[in-house]
Amino acid sequence: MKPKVAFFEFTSCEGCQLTVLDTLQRHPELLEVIEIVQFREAMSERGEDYQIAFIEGSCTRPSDEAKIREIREQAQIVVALGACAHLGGINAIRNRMPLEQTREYVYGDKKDWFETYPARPLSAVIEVDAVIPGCPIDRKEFATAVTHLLQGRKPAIPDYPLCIDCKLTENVCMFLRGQTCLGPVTRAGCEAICPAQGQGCEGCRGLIPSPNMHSIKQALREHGMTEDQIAAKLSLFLTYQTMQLEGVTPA
Amino acid sequence: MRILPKHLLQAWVERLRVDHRVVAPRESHGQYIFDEITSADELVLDYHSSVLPPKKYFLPPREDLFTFNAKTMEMSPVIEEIQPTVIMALHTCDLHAIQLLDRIQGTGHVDQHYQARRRKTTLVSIECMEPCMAQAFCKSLGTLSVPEQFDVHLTDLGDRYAVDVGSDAGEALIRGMGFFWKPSDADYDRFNEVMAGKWPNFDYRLDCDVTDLPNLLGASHDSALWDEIGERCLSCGQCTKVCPTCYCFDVVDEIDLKLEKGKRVRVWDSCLLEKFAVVAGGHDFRNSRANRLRHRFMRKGKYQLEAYGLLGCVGCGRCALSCPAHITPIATLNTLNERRQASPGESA
Amino acid sequence: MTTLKVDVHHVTRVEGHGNIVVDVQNGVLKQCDLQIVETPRFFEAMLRGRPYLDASHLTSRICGICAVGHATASLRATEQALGVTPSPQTTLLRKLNFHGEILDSHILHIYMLVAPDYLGVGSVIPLAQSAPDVVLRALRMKQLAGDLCAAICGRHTHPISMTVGGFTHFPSLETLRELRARLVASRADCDATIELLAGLEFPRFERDTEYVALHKGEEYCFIDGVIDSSDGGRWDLEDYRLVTNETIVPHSSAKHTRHQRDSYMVGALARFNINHDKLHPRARAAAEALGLAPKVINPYLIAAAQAVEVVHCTEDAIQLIDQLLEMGIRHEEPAAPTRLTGEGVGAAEVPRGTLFHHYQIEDGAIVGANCIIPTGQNLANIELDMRALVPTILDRSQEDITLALEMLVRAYDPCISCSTHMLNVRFV
Amino acid sequence: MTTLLRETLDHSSIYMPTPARIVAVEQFTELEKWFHLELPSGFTIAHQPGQFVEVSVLGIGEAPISICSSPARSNGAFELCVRRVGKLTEALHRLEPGSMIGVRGPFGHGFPIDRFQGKDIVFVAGGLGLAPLRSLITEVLDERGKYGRVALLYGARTPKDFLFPDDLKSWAERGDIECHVTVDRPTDGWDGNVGVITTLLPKIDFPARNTIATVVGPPVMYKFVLQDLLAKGVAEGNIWLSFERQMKCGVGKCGHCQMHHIYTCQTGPVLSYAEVKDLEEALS
Ligand SMILES: Cc1cc2nc3c(=O)[nH]c(=O)nc-3n(C[C@H](O)[C@H](O)[C@H](O)COP(=O)(O)OP(=O)(O)OC[C@H]3O[C@@H](n4cnc5c(N)ncnc54)[C@H](O)[C@@H]3O)c2cc1C
Ligand code: SF4
Ligand code: SF4
Ligand code: SF4
Repeated sequence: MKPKVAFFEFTSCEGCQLTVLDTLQRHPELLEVIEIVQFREAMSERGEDYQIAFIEGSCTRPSDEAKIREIREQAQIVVALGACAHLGGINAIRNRMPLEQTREYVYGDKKDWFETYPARPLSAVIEVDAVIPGCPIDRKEFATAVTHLLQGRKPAIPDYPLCIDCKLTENVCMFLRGQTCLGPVTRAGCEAICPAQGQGCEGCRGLIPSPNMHSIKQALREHGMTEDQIAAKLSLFLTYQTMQLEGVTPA
Repeated sequence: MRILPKHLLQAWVERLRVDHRVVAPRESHGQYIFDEITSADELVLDYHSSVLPPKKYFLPPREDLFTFNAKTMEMSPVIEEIQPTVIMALHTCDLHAIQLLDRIQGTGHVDQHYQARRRKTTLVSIECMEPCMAQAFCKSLGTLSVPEQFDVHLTDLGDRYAVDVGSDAGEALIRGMGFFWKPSDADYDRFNEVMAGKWPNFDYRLDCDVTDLPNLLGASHDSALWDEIGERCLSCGQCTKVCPTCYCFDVVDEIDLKLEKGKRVRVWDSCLLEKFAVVAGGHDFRNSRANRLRHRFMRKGKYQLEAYGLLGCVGCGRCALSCPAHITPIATLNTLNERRQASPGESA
Repeated sequence: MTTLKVDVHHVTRVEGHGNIVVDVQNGVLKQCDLQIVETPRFFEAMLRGRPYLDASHLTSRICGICAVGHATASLRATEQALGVTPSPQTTLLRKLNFHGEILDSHILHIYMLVAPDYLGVGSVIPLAQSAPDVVLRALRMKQLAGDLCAAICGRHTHPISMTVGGFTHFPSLETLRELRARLVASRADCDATIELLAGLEFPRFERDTEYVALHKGEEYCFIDGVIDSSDGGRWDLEDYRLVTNETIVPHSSAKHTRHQRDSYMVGALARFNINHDKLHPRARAAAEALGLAPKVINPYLIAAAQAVEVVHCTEDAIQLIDQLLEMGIRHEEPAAPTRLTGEGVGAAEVPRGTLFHHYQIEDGAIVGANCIIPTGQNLANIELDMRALVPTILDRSQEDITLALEMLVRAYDPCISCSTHMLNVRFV
Repeated sequence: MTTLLRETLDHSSIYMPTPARIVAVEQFTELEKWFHLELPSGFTIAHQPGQFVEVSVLGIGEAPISICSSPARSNGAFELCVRRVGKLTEALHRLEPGSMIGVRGPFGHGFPIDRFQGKDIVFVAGGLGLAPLRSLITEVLDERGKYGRVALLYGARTPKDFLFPDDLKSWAERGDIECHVTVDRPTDGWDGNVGVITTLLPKIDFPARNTIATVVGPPVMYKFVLQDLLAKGVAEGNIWLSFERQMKCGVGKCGHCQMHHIYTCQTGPVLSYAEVKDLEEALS
């Protein structure tokens, strides 16, 4: 029996679902091993009977919570797809800013026309069984995750830092190139694609389980970053996680 | 000893390329990477150390061990039959490291995957005349000259190289090639002069004698220094990836979406990572950055020596260069030494 | 007299969340809206105070489909603001990269989002069984487009090595040669695509409107240029607001725009109507084969115009690669800013139309940002199309009417999550 | 008969397993299952008690598991007792009789049984530790005459967690082996001992200098059992412990099981207290 799979999205750019579609380019057999019953971005058919739900996107308004819970009720396995669902992603950047101010800055006197609250990862709303990290997700990792699900186990993702991937690919370290990188505290699994492309890691796969935050900040400082720049670097994808580490709640 | 005039170096390498894959350091963003060269004029002999050591040619970062069909249980080993390979311009520290790896992979159960590549590879090393980088401390560890086992070793005499051959495989790269001359007395004089002249260029950087390292580390097991540097360590593992003598690995299975065809792959692992020593039930034998770092240093300066008769560090300095937290063997060992002297008999 | 209620809750096979609501009472069209119900995303607030180098990385996350487009427009805006002049090599690489995205997005739209409607299926999945060669062709073409972007900027969603002033990574000549060979080989797939579209029966529906696209000398313009209108007139990029004139409508979380008429269209068809004579000859031939001649006023034919662009971009990509191969790839440092304070507008013709990024930067930090997204510009036009269409098809079944409306919305390839990134939202 | 290890070497990769068939499975407890395995014809496992094999489920991975059957009775068949804790062991638990798995080994050094002759023996087993010890116990009981007094001290978490219940019963009935069991947490109807395993030690009264103690259990157990054994006067060289470490290869290459200069998978897993007492981390 092929497992029935559904895809959902909340606040996101849909890039992760697009990456799922792209996975088909190398793995057309994906369609032979799972049955996709819902995927609004790519299909009109819609089935409500599914065992595995992949959810992309952060929860950014109270009214989305009910739908997210509904999916949790139905699915045996819920997988957070991508940084928005996993970490709150870039949507959480604004969590450090006073909510009212953000609304007003963007919407002026119409700020009350819409509903919003601080962005949060799926795990802040429901229990999540597995995560496919990244912004966007990595195609290979998605295929591997499906393989693991078919084997009856939860998808395993690396819990070691990116530097490992980076050195396995023999990149010259960004720090030695006079630049900066979040690799030492970021979860590996992307084959260090950013350092390989000449950009320091931005942390899109989230922090490793026990990141040494004061040491990474020290390294960034030594490489010429100001406190503001460090804060910006650590907030692109990591706002929600770092606020949690610091025990700060959104304003 | 033989002599290779410098202007014939490229011709020799071009000749080697006829029946060998030739690997040499290549510049990349200010660092060097060992890579296959496609023409002798790409050859660089004068480089500071490489990002990854040449061990990657024997023990690749990721390597298939065998392929299988999970349904039929058919399995077949993947023993890579590499092309005959020459690695050019190894520094002597890296040569020492390969000697240790050879010993480890050849002890007890022989690792055929390593052997298959190693057998097909001939090493051309080069005498270092200056420290390749500030972090190197080869002189302190006795790796500043060739080890017992080597194939071909070059010493720069100015306009020519002195060429020493240490093995049959090495001899095969030289004999009948026509590029090599018999040395004259002047060559020998020049060689002696160069060799004597190079030593003062290198400093002893370790404050204790290298033979004292196991004692020093043994006495320092409970040193507070481990906690101090453990505070700084990011557990990023770079130090182990770039180390020419690290060889720990993890094994993972990969299988296709139809759950049929797959392979078992080994990937470099690192004892600095959390979970490296976790066992069922969650007990972790090295549960802090401090004691994982300690284990690494113990391996380098004591355990490997006791297990294989060779030190686990060759002083190449790569880990010191890569560490974002500036944790270096020299500073660590010298601090331990200082503290031992300050309070002999007690734990530093 | 007909009474009809259409309520499509979340149009499928489009990017983002939108609803179609139609209310006809006794033959009178009471309501005909495309409601945009996407969550607000606050990008401009998020950009505030961040280092200018973050802007392209952050704004590429507005949309997973046109990530390269956002990054490109963003970089151009920053470069204008900070007085950066990219090298000729950078300009070529960016154009080539951009073609990758156009190809990727158009193939996705034509084959996976639009074609199922015409082939009578709900998605590409049943198609994979009934017409595997069509689906495999689409996947092959998409893969090539993705590989093209990957070679130049690391990956299509979200680009990595594009930065202010240039690139941080360069493709090898060998990679470029391989891509060239694959592009040449994909001409057959391009021809097959044109053939596929030539065989489809597009609904006959016409409504003349204003068409807006970027224009630049003799090239079929995708990056920079000036704003050109089919109704006449040209505007500098800095004056984009004179064209976009954003207004707020209560039923949409995205703003509407209007220029010389009540609405205007941007995107492949608008580009075709305005820049037709600059297409590569093979693309012009393709247009002819499809029976397209400017000005085309049937919005359902956007997909056909996209197919023409697929041919054009494939050919132009080959030419760009030839130029790069001839010049050789230099591993150059990105051009440096000449100042750290300034204001600039960048524009690009992303797959769905003209995209504007407008930044104010002070001491290297972004203090003000505005982005105008193609789908936002098309929304008013889609609604006016819907309002023109519904009365002509009231004799059909509710299902047929619904499908015709969905197909119309889909024809525009709306990118809804983009369109709402920061606009006035009200939920109906 | 050919031994597996020899054959493994001839595979030309020491990492490639030999297929083996599961012939029977028995559920001992909620977490532990007993597997009877059969090697291809012509092969024998030829192990020492205390040795382990690397068990593979292709596509999932590999893990070290002790052989729990006695060498004399093993032949081409052998037994494993597996606790379900993670990916490999979960996959193994899902397999039915008839399924194929892969095995490599046996690896390492087991109990030096030759040195036990004529001695009194105390087996101290905590939880799953009974699995490797069962191999040794059966071997000793099969040649019962060669040894002095023999006792088994066995602790489990609850009465529901006892492994090898049939063996426990038959051993208890034999009369030539003293059996004492204890549980950490009693359940209704349990009238036996309650408490950690060290509470059983006073129950046996062997002359310490002629006693061999073999100890296998979770890491936390070792410290306390050792303290008491040493206090009783059992010689350091007569206390044998089996060490569990993470192992990825079983052949002394992957580095995971290294404690001090020792590769547990090769020099161990069974080592005497005398050998390890000065090795930092061995008993921490
Ligand atoms: C010599 C020897 C003999 C053994 N004999 C037996 C035996 O007879 N029977 C038996 O059942 N077991 C035995 N074991 C233990 C057995 O090898 C392990 O339980 C097994 O490796 C688990 O593999 P797995 O893939 O199922 O679990 P894994 O998925 O590898 O996880 C196993 C457990 O290890 C811990 N762990 C591993 N990795 C991580 C991580 N990344 N993060 C957190 N925790 C982690 C967790 O506690 C987890 O429950 C023996 C071990 C050794 C060394
Ligand atoms: S570039 Fe980043 S990820 Fe790579 S080694 Fe350096 S710090 Fe680690
Ligand atoms: S420990 Fe450091 S200095 Fe020593 S060999 Fe390894 S990388 Fe080189
Ligand atoms: S490189 Fe430095 S920070 Fe990273 S694990 Fe090694 S010692 Fe720790």
